[in-house]
Amino acid sequence: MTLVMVRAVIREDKLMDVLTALVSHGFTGATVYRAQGMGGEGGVVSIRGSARPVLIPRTVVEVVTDEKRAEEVTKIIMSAAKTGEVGDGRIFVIPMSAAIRIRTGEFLSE
Amino acid sequence: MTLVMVRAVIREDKLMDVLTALVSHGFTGATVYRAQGMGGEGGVVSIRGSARPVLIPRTVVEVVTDEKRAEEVTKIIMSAAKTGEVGDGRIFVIPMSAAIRIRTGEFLSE
Amino acid sequence: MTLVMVRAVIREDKLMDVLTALVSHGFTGATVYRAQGMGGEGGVVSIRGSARPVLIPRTVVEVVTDEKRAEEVTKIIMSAAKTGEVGDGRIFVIPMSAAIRIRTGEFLSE
Amino acid sequence: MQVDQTSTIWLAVGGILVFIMIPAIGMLEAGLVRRVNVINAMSKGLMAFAVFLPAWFAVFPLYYHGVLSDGFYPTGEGVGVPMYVYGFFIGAFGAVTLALIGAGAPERLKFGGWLIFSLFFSLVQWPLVSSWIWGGGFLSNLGRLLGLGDFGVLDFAGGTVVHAYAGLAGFIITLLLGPSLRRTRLLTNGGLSPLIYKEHIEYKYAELQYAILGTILLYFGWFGFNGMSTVTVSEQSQYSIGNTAIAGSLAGAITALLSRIHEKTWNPVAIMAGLLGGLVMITPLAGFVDIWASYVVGVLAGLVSYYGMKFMERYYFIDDPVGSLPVHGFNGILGSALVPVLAKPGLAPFAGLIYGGSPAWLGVQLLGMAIALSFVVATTYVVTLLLVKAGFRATTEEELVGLDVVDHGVERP
Amino acid sequence: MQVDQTSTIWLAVGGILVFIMIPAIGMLEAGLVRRVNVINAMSKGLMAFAVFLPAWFAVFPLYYHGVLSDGFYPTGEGVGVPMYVYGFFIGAFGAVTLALIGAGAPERLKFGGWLIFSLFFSLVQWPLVSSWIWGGGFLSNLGRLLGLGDFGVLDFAGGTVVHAYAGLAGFIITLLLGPSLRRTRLLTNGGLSPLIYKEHIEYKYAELQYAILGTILLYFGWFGFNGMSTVTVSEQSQYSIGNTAIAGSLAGAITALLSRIHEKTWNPVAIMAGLLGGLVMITPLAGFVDIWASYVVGVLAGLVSYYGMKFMERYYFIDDPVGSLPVHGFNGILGSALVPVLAKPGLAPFAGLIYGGSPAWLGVQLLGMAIALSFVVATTYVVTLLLVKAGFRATTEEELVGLDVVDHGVERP
Amino acid sequence: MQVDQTSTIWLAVGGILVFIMIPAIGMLEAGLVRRVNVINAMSKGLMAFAVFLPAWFAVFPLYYHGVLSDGFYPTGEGVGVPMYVYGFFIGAFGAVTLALIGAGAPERLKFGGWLIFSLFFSLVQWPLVSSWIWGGGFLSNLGRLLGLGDFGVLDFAGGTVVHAYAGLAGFIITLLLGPSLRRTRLLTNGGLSPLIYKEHIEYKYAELQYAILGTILLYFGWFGFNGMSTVTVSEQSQYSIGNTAIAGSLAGAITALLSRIHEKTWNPVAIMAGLLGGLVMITPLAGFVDIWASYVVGVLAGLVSYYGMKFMERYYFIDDPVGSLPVHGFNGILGSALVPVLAKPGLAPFAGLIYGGSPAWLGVQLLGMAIALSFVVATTYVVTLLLVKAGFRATTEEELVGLDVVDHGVERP
Ligand SMILES: Nc1ncnc2c1ncn2[C@@H]1O[C@H](COP(=O)(O)OP(=O)(O)O)[C@@H](O)[C@H]1O
Ligand SMILES: Nc1ncnc2c1ncn2[C@@H]1O[C@H](COP(=O)(O)OP(=O)(O)O)[C@@H](O)[C@H]1O
Ligand SMILES: Nc1ncnc2c1ncn2[C@@H]1O[C@H](COP(=O)(O)OP(=O)(O)O)[C@@H](O)[C@H]1O
Repeated sequence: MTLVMVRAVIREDKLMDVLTALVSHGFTGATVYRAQGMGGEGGVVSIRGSARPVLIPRTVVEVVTDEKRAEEVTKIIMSAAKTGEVGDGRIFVIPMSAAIRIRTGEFLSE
Repeated sequence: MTLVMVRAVIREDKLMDVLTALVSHGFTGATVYRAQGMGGEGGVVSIRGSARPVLIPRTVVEVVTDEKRAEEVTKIIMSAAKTGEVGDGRIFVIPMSAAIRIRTGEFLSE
Repeated sequence: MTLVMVRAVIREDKLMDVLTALVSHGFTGATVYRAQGMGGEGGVVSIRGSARPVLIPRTVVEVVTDEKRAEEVTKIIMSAAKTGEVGDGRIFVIPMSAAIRIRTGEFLSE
Repeated sequence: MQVDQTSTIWLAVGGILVFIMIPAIGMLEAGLVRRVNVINAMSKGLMAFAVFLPAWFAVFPLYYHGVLSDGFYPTGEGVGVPMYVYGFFIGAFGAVTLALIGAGAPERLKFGGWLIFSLFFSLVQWPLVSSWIWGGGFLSNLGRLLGLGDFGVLDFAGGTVVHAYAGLAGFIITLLLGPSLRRTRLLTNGGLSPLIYKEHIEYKYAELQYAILGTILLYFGWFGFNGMSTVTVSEQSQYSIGNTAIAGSLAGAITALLSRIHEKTWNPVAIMAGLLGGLVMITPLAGFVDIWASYVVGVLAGLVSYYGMKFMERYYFIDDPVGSLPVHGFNGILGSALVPVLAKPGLAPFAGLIYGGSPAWLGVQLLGMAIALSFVVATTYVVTLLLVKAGFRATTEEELVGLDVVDHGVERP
Repeated sequence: MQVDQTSTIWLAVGGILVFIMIPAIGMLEAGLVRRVNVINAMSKGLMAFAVFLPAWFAVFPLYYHGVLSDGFYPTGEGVGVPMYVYGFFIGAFGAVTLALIGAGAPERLKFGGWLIFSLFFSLVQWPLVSSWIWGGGFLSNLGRLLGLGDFGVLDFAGGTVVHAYAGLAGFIITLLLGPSLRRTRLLTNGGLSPLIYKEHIEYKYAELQYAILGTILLYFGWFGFNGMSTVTVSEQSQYSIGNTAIAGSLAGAITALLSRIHEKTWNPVAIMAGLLGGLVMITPLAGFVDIWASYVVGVLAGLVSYYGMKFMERYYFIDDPVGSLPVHGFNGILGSALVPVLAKPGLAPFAGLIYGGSPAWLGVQLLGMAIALSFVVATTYVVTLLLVKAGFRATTEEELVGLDVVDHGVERP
Repeated sequence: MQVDQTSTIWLAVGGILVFIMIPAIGMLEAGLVRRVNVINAMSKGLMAFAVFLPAWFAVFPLYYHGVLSDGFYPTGEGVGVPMYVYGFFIGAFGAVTLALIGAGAPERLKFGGWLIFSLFFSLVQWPLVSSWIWGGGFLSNLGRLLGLGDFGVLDFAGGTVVHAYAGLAGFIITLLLGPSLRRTRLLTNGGLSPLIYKEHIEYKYAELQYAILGTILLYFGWFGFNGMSTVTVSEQSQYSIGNTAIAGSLAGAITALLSRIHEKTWNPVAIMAGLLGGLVMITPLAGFVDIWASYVVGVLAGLVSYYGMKFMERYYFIDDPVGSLPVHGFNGILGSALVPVLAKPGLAPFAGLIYGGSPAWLGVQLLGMAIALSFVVATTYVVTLLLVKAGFRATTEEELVGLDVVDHGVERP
């Protein structure tokens, strides 16, 4: 089975909602990063004539899952992270070639 | 159209230059991470006989774009992030299978 | 030669061990992120009736290398990061399409 | 004239304690603003005394000649406190007032503009207003001027001269600067667009610990502020100190409780607002009232501080993240108004209403406060208007990026 | 009675210095606990005085009538310190004790429960116990009561009344709360499972700087704590101050050295434990002993603090990350026990053993300490048990998430 | 001899205020060094008193017998300050000097080596040099020894004995340690290679807030440092306090302005350098000069501090991120040299040049300063050389990783 990495750039204060939604659907694994985002209109201001991008606090949630369940993960994240306002973020899906559990060395397929 | 993720590991103080360059070429979206890098010679020191890697502050800029424009993005980042000194960093290009805007649910192709 | 990104989610206090092991095997480049992980059982607690995921401090080590050496990298990381306890982390391998050194513009194949 | 050694120690130590409150206000502000304005807040704390003190030492003898004689502040027959020790003590109160005004209008006034206001404040506004009450000026004789007896405006340690003053001046400035982006959008019911979200999220008290440190240093210094405003060491000193210890603490306990009741959490910001609000309200009263009164004040100040802050939060056009108007303004005014009510004969020169005192005093006190504070409001309004006209209001862009970068070139990772 | 001005200044300044120690203990705790409990620790520091002081001012005249007369604390013939200045000075010691107990039982007691304990402590426990020794109570007359001469329990500035008290009470609470998750697992030889690993890694002293700041403010305040416990300014003052300067410093130097020897590193936590441990051990002795004795105490306290902490670390069921039991408990008890040994005639009312004093004093002292501390242990036990029963022990989940979120709604990024 | 109570309070409180400056210097350093040396900087602040005070109390009576008599520091006829109170006051100045030297040579001297230097400093160097000027030693009698009249080296509160001393000693150490990696590369025109880039980027004042906190505590303590160096409470006290308030503040305002002019930003590091530089320059003068002189000194110190720092930055081989040489060295020397110029008769024992005083005093003062400072430079040079030889210079690797890990085992996330 092929694995993919679902990588969602979300609002910082939606993190707990997203994780809780994932867990309640049986996805108990995820890795979370603090990041900053630039995006859409409004992300650039000009200070003394020169453009300066404004970075907005973001959280990135990374869930590795098999290809078939990727859509489900995407939907869970979308419904939990959505406010309907500009800046809700993006979800990126990246193909992977392997995933290994360090503790056991087993290759994971989900 | 296929999307790729252009992931550049750059010097921390080149961030604003890189982002400004991207914006001025019409790439207004990006996600930014603080990271630390080990690389090239000089990254390892020995403390009391045992090797200890020295981590250098880095910033990672991630731009998702379609495959055709990836080269353009790469060039923009390169010219903005370059000092010519060892340690300028790397750009990695990663194929993606999908990108979704959380707010609207639309699949993005650029 | 195809490149891959080996991305290991490890315990925070295993970082130096992993990096030192990599270096001693000739892999001198890596990028490191602070992250937080949710995983396995025990990652969710309930506060006043509602589930709340508990995030655990993690470090992510990212090593880009060619496909053939990926297994070696994986093994090095695994043996350095392993404690045998639940929570040792995961290693993800992601295919890449290109890697460029900013300083020189050269395309890297290892 | 001979040096009164114990009074001189008392006022020197008092001034030193009050001194640390000045930069502490910068710390307090730093803990309550966006992370990108932390260094700006702390820098304002430093500049409050850097600008005020040199100006003050040069001009105060002109404004305060009413209470100085022969190089001394006369505290009794033939003895006194050397003039510049007295000047240092009073001057520290002035710099505190300036720092408080700054904290009441954070994040949107550019540093140069703030320094210009600071100069006006230091050379003219505060020396003048404070001298009316503390320097033998007309408000201290208002009763006689109006033929209402010996009564004058009494303000033990600065309920009006410092706190109501700062609360109102900060309010005027913050009003004229207009609300921050976040507030504006809330005002117009705009949503969480990226930029406003950025502001919103960065108010998450990322460095709340500095506010706690600021509060600690403020309470510590307040024992000099109130405690040593007795000038001489006497029985009165036990009231100025004891009441300060009680009122601030009790008000903090009250707001803690109120936050638990209303927010289901022991909100540290509410606790700090209570501690400081209680200290503010007892300030004009500290040496004039009996110990029991500080319990009344503590409870009152707890209520005023908590509900005052909640009340202000509704008015999006007032952008006062530090709670300067409710904590300093409301409590300062109410405390000052209570002086002619609670003052105990023997401690204060006149008896308060509850001790059968004359209502005329209350009239004089309220009128005097109104005169002083109207002057503060009017002049602050004019100066701020000029500053805004002159372009010292940060632009939306500058506001977003934060004054640390814009004004100080500091970008913390 | 007339106001003794210099004594009043001395005690007022002393009380102010001791005051800053109260929230400083919250800072110290904040630097030594998990990052998710930092705001909780600092909030406990604020509430220690917010709860204690209003309670104390209301009740202390009832407990301390033994040393008050006519609204004064009598310090001599016909002169005195106004009652509420004295009350403020002593009260600050009480709030320090409360804060220390809190720091001795961090991270697992919910805030509401802590406030209930605080009320009991403030209204009953500390006023009672401290009055037995400092308020003219029966322990200060124990020798006479037992027919063993004029001897009473002597505690210069709170070796027993503050530090041993706090060390033991904190120990009882921490014991009844049971160890944290991390300790439990170590206890049962469980491994680094995700949750325990989280606790483990978050103890990495991410914000150690606050502990250093807390230590600085504590040492600073301790000069009021010990130094000004002479009440009057006299030759004795040079011992209370000098001994404090020496013993704390020397003990810190000793623990620094011990950490270098045993851990191959100049461990800052060990340095702080030494500094504070030295200050604790000299506390009951400071004004009673000659300068040379502070060198003995400094060395002893360095050894007790360092090996005491290492010793405690083995007992996983005692979860005391701040080192309250070894630093405050052990040093407080040993220092108090040394009073009848090292006391110098002329400085103390009786001669210590090494100056040919009577062993009866030692007996009285030890018996009195045992009585006071047993009472503290017993009552703390009962109250804590009730609190645990009432559900104020944080659940494993709450503990993991941290009290900042659970109790205060603060989540720092 | 009788205890002079007010002087004793004055010096005790003064010593306590100076005490807090010692660790505050560690805070200041922590905010200006690389993030990986923060705990090291703060630990040096703690060890400065942990090492100095026990050593000092043991030896100062030997060095300072010239001003002690009968267990007292004689301040007048038949009255005095108890010896160990005086010793505590002076000793705190010594520990400040030691902490300042440490801050002048940060990040490259291993902790063990620093402690060895500290011992030499505490037992020999500072007691000796300071006693020459403050302990009745030969420099205080230099005029008489040279047949140039009664003149001696006068240093009100430590322009030479503390600040010039520390500035020069730190400079010598930093010079002998050699520049840090970053400086070396800048020196040799090397580029931004990974390792040097790491150093470079970590100097971004990630924790500048600690420097601000350090500055606040330093200014606060300086009122004890200068203010209470009058020993007795007298008219002179208003100058020692007033001048301190003015000179530091004004210099800070000046450097703020200069940074705005030259750097287009209100640079907080420049503001702090100004505040501290002004305090340094007024230190030797504070109680000897009239109020107007502090305005002159404030302006001068602002210029010296700002341009001094900019000037030093050019010389890459001097690695002084805290600005110790320009701020403490330059201002300390200039301030001390101004004593025989600005001293006002009545305040100082002799008249300064502008009051028609004798040029001989200036000669004596400059010669005395030269003697004292040469001795400091020479002995510091020898001891540091031995330490470097003994391997206490951190290796490039250790420097890179940072002393927090290398010396203290602390790695903050
Ligand atoms: N092309 C891109 N590459 C990488 N990250 C992006 C890109 N575009 C947007 N992002 C990330 O998504 C976040 C939200 O995007 P934004 O355009 O502001 O919102 P929306 O998708 O709702 O229009 C950004 O803050 C940024 O972190
Ligand atoms: N193999 C690799 N995998 C992941 N990241 C790398 C790798 N090699 C280098 N990097 C990242 O690129 C940064 C710069 O690399 P370095 O070798 O120092 O510079 P240069 O590419 O100029 O020689 C490193 O700090 C590291 O973050
Ligand atoms: N499906 C997943 N997607 C992304 N990251 C994961 C996933 N599962 C686990 N992880 C990461 O790996 C870490 C370790 O996983 P965990 O299940 O706790 O341990 P183990 O693999 O030993 O059972 C987690 O903290 C998380 O960061």
